[in-house]
Amino acid sequence: MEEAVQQQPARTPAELMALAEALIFVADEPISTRLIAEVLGEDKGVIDAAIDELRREYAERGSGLQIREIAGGWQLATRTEFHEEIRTFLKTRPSAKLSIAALETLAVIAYKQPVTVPEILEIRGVQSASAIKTLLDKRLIVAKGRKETVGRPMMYGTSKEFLIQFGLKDLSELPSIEDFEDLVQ
Amino acid sequence: MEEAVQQQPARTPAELMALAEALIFVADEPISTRLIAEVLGEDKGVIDAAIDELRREYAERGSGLQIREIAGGWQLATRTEFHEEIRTFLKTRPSAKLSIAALETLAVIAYKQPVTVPEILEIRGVQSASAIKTLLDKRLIVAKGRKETVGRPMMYGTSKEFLIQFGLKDLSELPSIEDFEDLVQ
Amino acid sequence: MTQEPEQYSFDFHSETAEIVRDSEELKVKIGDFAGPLDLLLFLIRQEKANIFDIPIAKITDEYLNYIRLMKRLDIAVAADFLVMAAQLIEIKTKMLLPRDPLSQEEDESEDPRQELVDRLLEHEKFKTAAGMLYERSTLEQAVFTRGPIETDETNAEIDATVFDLLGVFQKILARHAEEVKMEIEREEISLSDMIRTLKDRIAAFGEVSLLVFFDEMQNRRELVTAFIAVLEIVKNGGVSLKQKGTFGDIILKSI
Repeated sequence: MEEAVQQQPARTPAELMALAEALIFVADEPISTRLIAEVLGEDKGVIDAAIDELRREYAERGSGLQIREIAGGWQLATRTEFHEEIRTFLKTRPSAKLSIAALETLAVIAYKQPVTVPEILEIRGVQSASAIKTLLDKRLIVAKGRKETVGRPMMYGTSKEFLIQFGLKDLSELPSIEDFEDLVQ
Repeated sequence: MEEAVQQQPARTPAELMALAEALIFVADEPISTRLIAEVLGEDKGVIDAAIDELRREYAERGSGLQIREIAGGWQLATRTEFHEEIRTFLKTRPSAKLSIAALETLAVIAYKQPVTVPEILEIRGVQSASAIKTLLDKRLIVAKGRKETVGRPMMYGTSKEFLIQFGLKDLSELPSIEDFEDLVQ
Repeated sequence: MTQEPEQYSFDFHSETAEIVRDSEELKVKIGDFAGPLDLLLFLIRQEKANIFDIPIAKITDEYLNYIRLMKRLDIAVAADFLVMAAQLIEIKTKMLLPRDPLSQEEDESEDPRQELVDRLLEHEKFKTAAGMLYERSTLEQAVFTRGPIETDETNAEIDATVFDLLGVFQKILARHAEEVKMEIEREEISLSDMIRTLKDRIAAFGEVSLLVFFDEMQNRRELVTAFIAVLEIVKNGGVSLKQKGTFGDIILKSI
């Protein structure tokens, strides 16, 4: 790492611990002692000692987090004892993001409702069956009766949940093409 | 939240601190005291005290991290002093700043929200469409319904992302616009 | 001082508010002025004038000089600047009119400059606020949050706004328009071609899903041709039709 920060007046052990802690925290995968040493322009031994001390400190104060060695690097993680509480928290989070396919289908339904599956196919140019299922599962769309044409296909429209999720009072609050065009010019 | 973890034999203050710490770490956006209390099936007051103590502890041991209040919740983040070393490691530069036009438009929206495009024009004296588009793209502002006047123009306001990016607990943390009057000669 | 209001002809076609940087002739960089109010504030400050008592004739002249200069430098002058020019000229004209001696008490409230002063003050406040936001965001850039962890994956609410919905919808419409265009350009596929294609496919794979096959069709006409092709093949024997449950996919199989 050529860009190592210029060596300042020697860092104290406490500073080194804090720096190592911050780097382990921001790293998006386990970070090795060697890499930390390079980034800080310090000796590997010095960093080793800092991390040892840091781990001891985390353990001693009974932190909810631990510094663990994994895949040749250091990583900050929650302590295993808390998995139950953490799982409870994770469950409170709304479920996964919408796929592009689902988002596209939702857009067509929002702007063209009530609309049938063949009509959505016509507009999107792709089968949307699984996307429609996802949207129904997430209660973002609802069936709106059948269309009185051949085959009497089911029509779909957006739900109350859709309004809530997208922060709309009612459908008239959906931005129109005009609103958008105003902004692009 | 019905799924709150079954109340075990009362948790010690140290355990509560550790649990709050773990949850704040796991949450990928600021987590509120209320949500932590719900997940743990504890009183909000108890959690408040635990977080206070946790923040004090982080500050006292000179950790490389800090627990800070932002956008209505708690977040674990690095201490500002280390930004240079962290940037060296992440190989990032300070991210692209907003243009003056975008910043001014954002200021008008932040203080006048909900506000329409014509109202922004009145204050800024310039068309702000492209600035608004930029702010929408960066998710710093969101649509806030339509104004019940001629043309039902779209109203805009700041988002949660705005609070996070500008390090605000909530909108009331913005200095009052009247305070800026004294600075204007 | 019975000066005629000056006449200017500006082209209002120029849409761009972008003003190029730097010019040797000027002390100030053109382009620092996001809008007419900023330019006015600058001129007032340059004159060391009191914002509550703007020497309107002088400021108007300088403002117009500035616009002329921009035009001379071939800089597109935004419509907003021209609107302000018109307003300044109007105020200047009003100031030149003799005051009504009967309404002297109301002089202050009738100052033609008042509205402009209010706008300038309001604008300046928000400029200062923008500066505050700039400082805040700069400070925030020194703070980093944790890297991704395993549990993040399962996460996140619907990460889309109504504008994303609209954007996506517009893209679909654009794509659709493109397809319609292509459809017109594409040669029509004949029934015999379609039968051959289908037979080849059955020969190659042993079976063909009709759902998949029909899905490949680009328009109604092709779909109808494909449907007739299936009927033909079944009629002529050598293949069987099997359905996977009610409403399930139909499989075309060679016997």
